[in-house]
Amino acid sequence: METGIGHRNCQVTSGGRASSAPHSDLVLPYGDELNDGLMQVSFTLPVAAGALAEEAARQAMKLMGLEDPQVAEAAAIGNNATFFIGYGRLTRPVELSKLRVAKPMWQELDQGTINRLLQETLARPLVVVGAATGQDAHTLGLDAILNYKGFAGNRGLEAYSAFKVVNMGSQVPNESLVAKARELTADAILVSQVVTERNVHLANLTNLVELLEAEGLRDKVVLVVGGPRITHALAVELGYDAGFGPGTRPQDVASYLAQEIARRHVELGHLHE
Amino acid sequence: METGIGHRNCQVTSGGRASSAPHSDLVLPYGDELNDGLMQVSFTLPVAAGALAEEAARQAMKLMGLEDPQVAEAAAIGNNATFFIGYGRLTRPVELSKLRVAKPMWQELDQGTINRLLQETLARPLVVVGAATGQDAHTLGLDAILNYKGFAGNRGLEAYSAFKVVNMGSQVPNESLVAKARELTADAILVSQVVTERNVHLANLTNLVELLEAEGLRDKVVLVVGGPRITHALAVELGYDAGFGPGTRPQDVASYLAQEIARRHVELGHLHE
Amino acid sequence: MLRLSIDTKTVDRCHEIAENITSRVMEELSSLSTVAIERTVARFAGVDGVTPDGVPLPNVLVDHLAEKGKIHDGVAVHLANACLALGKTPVQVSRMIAGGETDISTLEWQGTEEVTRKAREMCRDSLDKIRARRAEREALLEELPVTQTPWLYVICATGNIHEDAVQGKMAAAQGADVIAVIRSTGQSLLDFVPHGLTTEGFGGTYATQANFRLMREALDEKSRKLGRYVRLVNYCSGLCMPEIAYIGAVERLDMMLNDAMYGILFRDINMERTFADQNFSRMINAYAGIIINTGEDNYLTTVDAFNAGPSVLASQFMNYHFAKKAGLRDEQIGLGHAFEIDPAIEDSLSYELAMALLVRQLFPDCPVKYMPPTVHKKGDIFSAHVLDSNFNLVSVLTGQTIHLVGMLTEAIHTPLVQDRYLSIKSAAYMRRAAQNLGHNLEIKRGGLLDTRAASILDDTLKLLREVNEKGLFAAITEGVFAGVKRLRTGGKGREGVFKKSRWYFNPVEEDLRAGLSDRSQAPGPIQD
Amino acid sequence: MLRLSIDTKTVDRCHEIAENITSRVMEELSSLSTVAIERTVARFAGVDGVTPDGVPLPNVLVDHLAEKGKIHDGVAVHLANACLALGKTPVQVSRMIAGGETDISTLEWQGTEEVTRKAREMCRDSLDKIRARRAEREALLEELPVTQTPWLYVICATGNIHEDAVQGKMAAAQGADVIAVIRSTGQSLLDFVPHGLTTEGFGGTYATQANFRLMREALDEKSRKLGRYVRLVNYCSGLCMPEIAYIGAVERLDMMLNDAMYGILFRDINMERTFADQNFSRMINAYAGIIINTGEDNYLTTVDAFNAGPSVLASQFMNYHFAKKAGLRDEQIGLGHAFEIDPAIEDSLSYELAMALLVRQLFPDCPVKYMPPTVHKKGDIFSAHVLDSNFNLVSVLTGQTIHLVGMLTEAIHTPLVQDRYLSIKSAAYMRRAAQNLGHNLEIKRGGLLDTRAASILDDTLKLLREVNEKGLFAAITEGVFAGVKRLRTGGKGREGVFKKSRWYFNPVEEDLRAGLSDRSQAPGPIQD
Ligand code: B12
Ligand code: B12
Ligand SMILES: Cc1ncc(COP(=O)(O)O)c(C=O)c1O
Ligand SMILES: Cc1ncc(COP(=O)(O)O)c(C=O)c1O
Repeated sequence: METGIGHRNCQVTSGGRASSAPHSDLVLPYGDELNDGLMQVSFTLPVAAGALAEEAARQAMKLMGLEDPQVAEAAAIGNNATFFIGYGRLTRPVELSKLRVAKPMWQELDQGTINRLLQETLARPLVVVGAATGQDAHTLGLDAILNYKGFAGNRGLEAYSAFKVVNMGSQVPNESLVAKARELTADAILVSQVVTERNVHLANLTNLVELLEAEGLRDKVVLVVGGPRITHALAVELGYDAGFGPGTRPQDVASYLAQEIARRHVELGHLHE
Repeated sequence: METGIGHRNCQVTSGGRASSAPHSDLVLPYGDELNDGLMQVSFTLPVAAGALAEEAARQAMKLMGLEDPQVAEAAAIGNNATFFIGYGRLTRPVELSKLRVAKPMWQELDQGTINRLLQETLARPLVVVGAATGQDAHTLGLDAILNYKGFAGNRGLEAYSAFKVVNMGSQVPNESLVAKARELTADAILVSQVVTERNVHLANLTNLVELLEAEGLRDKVVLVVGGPRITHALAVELGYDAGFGPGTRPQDVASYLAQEIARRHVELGHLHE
Repeated sequence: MLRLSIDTKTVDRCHEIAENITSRVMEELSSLSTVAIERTVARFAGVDGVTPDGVPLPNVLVDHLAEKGKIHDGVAVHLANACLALGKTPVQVSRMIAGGETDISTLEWQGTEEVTRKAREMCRDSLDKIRARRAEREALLEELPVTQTPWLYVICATGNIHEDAVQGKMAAAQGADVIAVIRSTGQSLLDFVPHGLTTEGFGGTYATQANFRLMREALDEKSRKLGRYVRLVNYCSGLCMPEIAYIGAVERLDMMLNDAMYGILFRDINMERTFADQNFSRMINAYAGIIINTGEDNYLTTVDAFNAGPSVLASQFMNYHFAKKAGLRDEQIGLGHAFEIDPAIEDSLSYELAMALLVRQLFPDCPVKYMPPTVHKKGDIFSAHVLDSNFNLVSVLTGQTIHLVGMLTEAIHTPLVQDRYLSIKSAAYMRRAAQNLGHNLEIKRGGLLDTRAASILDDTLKLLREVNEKGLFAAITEGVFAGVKRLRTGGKGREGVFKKSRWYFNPVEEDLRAGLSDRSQAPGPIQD
Repeated sequence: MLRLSIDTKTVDRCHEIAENITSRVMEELSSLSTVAIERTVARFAGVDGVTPDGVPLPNVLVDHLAEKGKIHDGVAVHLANACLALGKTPVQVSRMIAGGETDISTLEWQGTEEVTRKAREMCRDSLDKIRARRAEREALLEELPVTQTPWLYVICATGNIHEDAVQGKMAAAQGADVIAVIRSTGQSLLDFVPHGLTTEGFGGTYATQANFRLMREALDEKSRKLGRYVRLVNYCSGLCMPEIAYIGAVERLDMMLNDAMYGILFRDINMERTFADQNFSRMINAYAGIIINTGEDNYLTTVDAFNAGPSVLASQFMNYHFAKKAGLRDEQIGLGHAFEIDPAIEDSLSYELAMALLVRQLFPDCPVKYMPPTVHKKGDIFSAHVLDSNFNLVSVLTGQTIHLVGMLTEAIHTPLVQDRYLSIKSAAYMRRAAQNLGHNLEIKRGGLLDTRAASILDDTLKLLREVNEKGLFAAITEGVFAGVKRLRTGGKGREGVFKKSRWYFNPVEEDLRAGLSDRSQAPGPIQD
C-alpha cells in the first residue's frame, strides 16, 4: 500500500530569515515579507476603460519604478476616465542614513518646568498672539494649542501661568495680526493654516514674513506656523522658526517656545557681554 | 458707506480649459484637474514611527518620481514598522501611442454564429478539455467558462452545440491533463490558475507547455490559460495561444476559440494546397 | 420601523418657544433693511453686469444711494424714479451712475403713484422668470423622476467652473442625485457677488450667476441622458444671502445652503444683517421652490458632537420657524444634521442612530440634510471610508432624504474624481443593501436609544427656554450656540444695515409675500 | 435584543433527524480504521522524526504493517509487541523498520495481556501531556483573560514560519485575539505530515509540529506582554486529520479547522476515510479542549449564497451531531458561517442579518465562527473594506464569538502586514461602536427577517429529511451539498481505509473515550 501522493520533503531550515532581523540602513516597503517592496497605488487616467487604459496604468506604475505591476481594479468612472488600483514592487531602497530630518530643537518639558523656565528667563509672562490668517476660518487647530481646554487631554497655552495668550480667531488679515503683535509687543506669533488647496497657504505665509520684515519685527518674535500640512522643514523654508503638523499637543509648542526663548536670551546675553 | 471688504474682481475667463478637452497622447493621472498627476500610495516601511520614518516615506515617494510628496497617515503597526498613506504628483506622462497592447485576435460573435462557424470548419464538435492544474483547487473561474450555467448570465461552453466539454476539475496534475487531451484528441486545452502566491503559477504553466512539447501535442491544440492574474501578454510569453483575465465571459472564450480554429484550418488548408 | 418613543408635549413646547423666539426677532427686524436686500431688489429690476474695473452694478447703485443718504427709502423708489425721469432702464441708470453721469438722489420726483407702479413693474419680469424656472423644475421632475432616497449629494470644489461641470457630470453618472459646487474660501465675506465664469478658487469655486448657469446646463444635459433629474446646489449665506438667492432662483438651482444664524456664529457677520438677509433670501427661496439646507452640522464639527445634541435641535427648531415665517413649506426645509461623534467612544453608532432618528421624527415632513463625519477623519482613508459606511447605514436606516456623501479623503483634500466615485459606490451599495432593514427593526422601549433621545430632547427644551428668557440676541451674546459669543452691534457687514424710512418701499417683498400666500402659486410638493 | 421568532418544533425535528443521520454513519464506520488513525496512534506512542530522505516515521511504521498485511489489527498491537520483543522504544522500532533492520509482522507474539498493557502504557505519556497542555491553557486564560467578543481572528500565510511568527505577533498587538496560520496549497492532499520548521509555502505555510511550536511560543510571549491570551489556530482536515489533531493538542493550539464533510466535498477525499478520520481527530480535539471550526462557509463561496442557507444549516446540524458523538462540548463546536450574499442584490444586509441571527439562535452555546465576505470582493480594496464593515456590524449585532476579520485585499493576495492592521482597526471600531446596539433593537415580528429565517429553516428540515431518507452517503453521491457529487468508493486516500480485524485494538481511542466521559477531566467552559 502506498501513502497517497508520495512523500515530499518540505524544505527544512534551521533558522530562516525573519522580519525581526535588525533593520538595515537600506529599507524597502514591507508587505508580505521584509523588503519585498510591495506598494499599493491608486489613480485615475483620462483614458477610456479597456486594454489600452490598463496597459497605460501598468506603464504609469513602471514609470514609478514599480516592478511586476499588477492592475487589481480598473473601473470606468465616466468622461472616458478609468480609476485604477494596483500593486507593484519598489526595488530602489531608501537609504536611511542619507535622510535629513528637520526637527525643531526642543525637549519635552512638563508644565511646571516650562513655567519655571520662562519665569526665570523673562520674569514676566510670554506674550503669544495667535491667528488663523488670510481667508482661513479653521480655528480648531489653533484653539487646540492656545485655549485652556487644549487637545486630547493636554491643556492649552492659556493653562500655563507663563503665557499670556491672545487668540485673534479666524480669517485674520496678516496686517491685523502684525498690528496686534506690535501693539502687545508679542514674544511669539502663532499662525494656523489649514486650507492648502492650490497652495494658497504658501502665498499667505510668505506674505506674513515679508510684512514682519518690512516692519522690522521679524527678529523680535518667535514665528511659528501649524496645520495639518505643515512640516518643520517647510516652515523653515518659508522663513519661520518652527512648524508643527498634525497631532501636535500644546505641550510640544509650549516646550519649544520656552526653550527657544531661553536660548535667545542666552545668546542675547552673550551679545551684550 | 463702504460695501464691506472692497470689491475684488474675480478672474473672469471666456472659456477656461476643462477636463473634457480631447485627451492627448501624453497622459498623467487625473485627480482634481486633468493631468495634475495625483497618485495615492500606501505601503509599510520597517522603520519605527517618527520623524525619520516619515522622511523615509517621503523619500520612497520621491524614488517613485512623485513630486510634492505628502504623508497623509503614518501609523505604528508594531515590530518597528510604520504604515503610510500618501499622495504625490506623478510628472512623467504615459505616452499612449508607445504602448503595445497585447490582445488575442478575435471579434465578439454570438452563440449562433459561433456554432455555425465551428460546424462549417470542423463538421464535428470542438473538443475542449479544462482543468485547474497543479495544486490549484479554485474551480469557480473555470466552471464559469465551461459549465452550462456560465457567468453573470452568459452561458458556458457546455451550452453551445459546437463544443464538447470535459471539465476535469481541481488539482489536476499536468500529466493527467495531457493524458486526457491525448485520449480525447482535444482541440483545445483550457487551464485555470488562480493561486499566484510566490509565482507558483508560472512554474506550473511552464511545465505544462514543456510536457505538451515533449509529447508532440503543443501544435495540435489551442492552448489557453485564464485566471484573475492572467493577461494575454503573460500567456503569450509563457508559450500559450491566449490568456484571459478577470471578468472574462464564456462568450469571449467561445468567440476566440471558434475564430482561432477557423484561422488554423484555413492556414492548414493553404499548407495542403 | 424604527421609531423612538418621544414625549409629544415636550416637542409641542419646543415648537411654541421657538415660534416665540423667532417672532420676536422678526418683529425687531421689521424696521430694518440691508444693502444686500437692496442690491437684490436692484437685480430683480434687471440691474446686472459690472463696471470696467469689475464692480457689480447693483453695488454701484446701492453704494451711490447710501452715499447720498437715500438708501433708507429702499433702492426701488429711487431707481424707478430715475428710470421715469431719465427715460432709461434700470441697468442703463446704473451704468450712468457708474460713469458719474447722474446723481439719482437729486432727480425730480415723478409722483408716488407713478414711481410705485414703475417699481413694481420693473421687478415683474424677474418674478415671472422665477416662476417659470420653478415650473420648469417641476416638469423636469415629472419627466426625469428621482426614485430613490436618500438622494446622494456630492461636492465639486475644483475652483474652475469648467472642471466642476465636467466632474459634476461624472458624479451624476456615477449615481449622484445632487451636485453642490462649494464656494472658494472667503467668498462669504465678500460684500458683492463676483461676476462671470471663474477659473480660480481655493477649496471651492466662486458663486456667480454665469457659473450657476453653466453648471445648470451641464447637469440638465446629463439629467436627460440619465433619465434622472440631477439637482444643483450652492450657498446663499454670507454677506450676499439674498442676492445669491435671486441668482439661484433665476438659474434654477434646486437647493441652497441657508441658515438663520450660521453667518453670525461662524463668519462673525452682524446679527441684524444676518437675520434680515436670511429672511429676504428665504422668501426668494420659497418662491422659487428651492430647498434650503441649514447648517446645524457646524455645531457638531466645532464642539464635541456627543454633547452638542441639544444645541443642534434648538437651532433646528428656530431655523424651522424662521423658515416658516419666510414662506417655506416643510418640504423645502432641509434641516442640517451630521454624524460627528468621536468614533473612539463606545456605542458611538447607537448614539448616532438615536440622534438621527430623533431629528427625523421631530420634523417628519422636512427633508433632513444629513452630513457625513468629517472632524474625526484623519489621513487613514481606509478607516475614513468605513466611518462613512456607518454614516450611510444610519442614513438609510432612519430614512433621511438628503445625504451628503462622505469622502474617504476628507482630511486631505477636496474630492478627487476617484474619491467621489468610491464614495458614491459605497453609499449606493448601502442604500441597496439596507433599504428595508429599518422597516424590519424596532427600537427596544426604554433602552439606550430611547433614553438618549429623551435626554437630548429635554435638554433642548431647557436650552430653548433659556434663549427665550434672554431673547435670541442676548443668548448669542452669551455664547449659547457653539460656544461662540457675538455682539449685536459687532460683526462684519454691520454698516450695511439701515433703518427703513417711512417712505421705504420694497416691491419684491410685497409680490413675494402675495405669491407665497397664493396657494395656486406656491411651489408643489417635492417629488421623490 | 435581536431575536428571531423561530418554530422550536422544526428545530427539534432537525436535531432528531441530524442525530439519526450521523448515528447511521458512525455505525457503518465502526468497523473501519484508516492509515491516518494508525499513524496517530503511533505518534501517541512517541513515534516521531523522519528518515534521512524525509519520510516521517509514523508513515514508515504504518506502511510497513500495511505492506505486511497486518495493519488490520491496528498499529498499537504490533508496535507494542515489537517493543517487548526487541526491548526497544516505539521510535527505535520505527527507525529499525526504516533501516530495513526488522520486520515486526514476524516477531514472536509476547502474549495478549502483555501486549495490550504495553500498548496502553506507551500512549499514556502523550495523553498526560495533552491534559497538561489543556490545563496550561485554562490557567493562561485565567491569568490573561480575553474580555471582548467577537474575538478578532486573522490569518498569516507568508509560507515562512519565522515571518508568520513575526506577523502573528504584530497582529496580536494590533488587536487580534486569534491567529491562524493557514496551510500551503495542497497540504491537505499530502498523506503525511511534513516535518520541521518550514520556510516555503504557497498561499500558506505547512502545518508541522515544529511550526506549531514556534508559533505557540511566539504568541505566548506576546500574550504575556499584552495581558490577553492570543489563541492559535491551524487546520486538521485533509488526509491527516487525526495526526494534526494530535500535534495541535500537544503544542497547545486552541482551535482547529475540522469539518465532517469538507474533505469529501471540497478535496475529493474518500467518504469513509473522511468520516472515520474526522471522528478520531475530534475525539483528540475534545480531549485537548480545542475548539473546532467547521467549514460551512465553503458552501457559501461555492454556490450562490442567497440560496445556500438550507445546506449551510443542514451541514451545521450534522457537524454538530458528529461533534457531540466525538465528545465535543457545545462550547467547543465552532460552527462555520459566512457573509457571502452578493452585495449587488437588494436587501443583502437584511438577509445576512437574518441568517447570522438564525445560526446564532439555533446553536446558542456554540461559538459560531463567522467568516467574512470573500467571493464578491474584487480588486477594489476600498469597496471590499466597506463590505467587511457590514460583515463586522452583523457579527457584533448578532453576538458572534469567533470573527474571522475580512481583508480588503481578499481578491488580490494573502494579507500584507498593513492589510491586517487596517482590517483589525476597522473590526475593533465596529465592536466598540455597535457593542450595545443589538441589545437595543428588536426584530419586527413577521417582517422580512422573520420570514426569511423561517423559510430557510423549513427548507433545512426538508433537506435533512431528504438526506435521512437516502442516507448521507447516497445524498452526497447525488450532489445534495454544494452541488458536488462524490462516490463512496471514489476519492483520494481511499486505499488508506481498512476493515478492522477481530484483534484490532486502539488504546488511544479507549483512553480518550474514558477521559471524555469522566466529567472531572472534561475540558472546562470557554472563558471569554
Ligand atoms: C472642522 C472643519 C471645518 C469647520 C471649521 C470650524 C472651525 N472653527 O475651525 C468649517 C465647517 C467651518 C469648515 C469650513 C471649510 N472648510 Co473645512 N474642515 C474641517 C475639518 C473637518 C476638520 C479640521 C479640524 O478642525 N481638525 C481638527 C484640528 C484639531 O486639527 P488640525 O487643524 O490639523 O490642528 C492640529 C495640528 O495641525 C496643529 N495645528 C493646527 N494649527 C496650528 C497652529 C499652530 C500655531 C500650531 C503650533 C499647531 C497647529 O495642532 C492641532 C492639534 O494637533 C477638515 C477635514 C479634516 N478632517 O481634517 C476640513 C478641511 C480642512 N476643510 C476644508 C475646506 C476646503 C473648507 C472650506 C474652504 C469649504 C468651503 N469651500 O466652504 C470651508 C471654508 C473655511 C474657510 N474659509 O477657511 C478642506 C481643506 C482642503 C485643503 N487641503 O486645502 C478640508 C481638509 C476638508 C476637505 N477635504 O475638503 N471646515
Ligand atoms: C472561492 C475561493 C476559494 C474556494 C474555491 C472554491 C472553488 N471550488 O473554486 C476555497 C474556499 C476552496 C478556496 C481555498 C483556498 N484559497 Co481561495 N479564494 C477564493 C476566492 C474567494 C474567490 C475566487 C473565485 O472563485 N472567484 C470567482 C471566479 C469566477 O473568478 P476568477 O477565478 O477570477 O475567474 C474568472 C477569470 O479569472 C477567468 N478565468 C479563470 N479561470 C479561467 C480559465 C480559463 C481557461 C479561462 C478562459 C478564463 C478563466 O474567467 C472567470 C470568469 O470571469 C478568492 C478571493 C477573491 N475574491 O478572488 C480566494 C483566493 C483566490 N484564494 C486564495 C488562497 C491562498 C486559497 C488557499 C490556498 C488558502 C489556504 N492556504 O487554504 C485555499 C486552497 C485552495 C487550493 N488548494 O488551491 C488566494 C490566492 C492568493 C494568490 N494571489 O495566490 C485568494 C486570492 C484569497 C486571498 N486573498 O488569500 N478559495
Ligand atoms: C449654512 C452654511 N452656509 C455656508 C457654509 C459655507 O461656508 P462659507 O461661509 O465659507 O461659504 C456652510 C458650511 O458648512 C453652511 O453650513
Ligand atoms: C474545514 C476546512 N478545512 C480545510 C480548509 C482549507 O483547505 P485545505 O484543504 O486546502 O487545507 C478549509 C478552508 O476553508 C476548511 O473550511
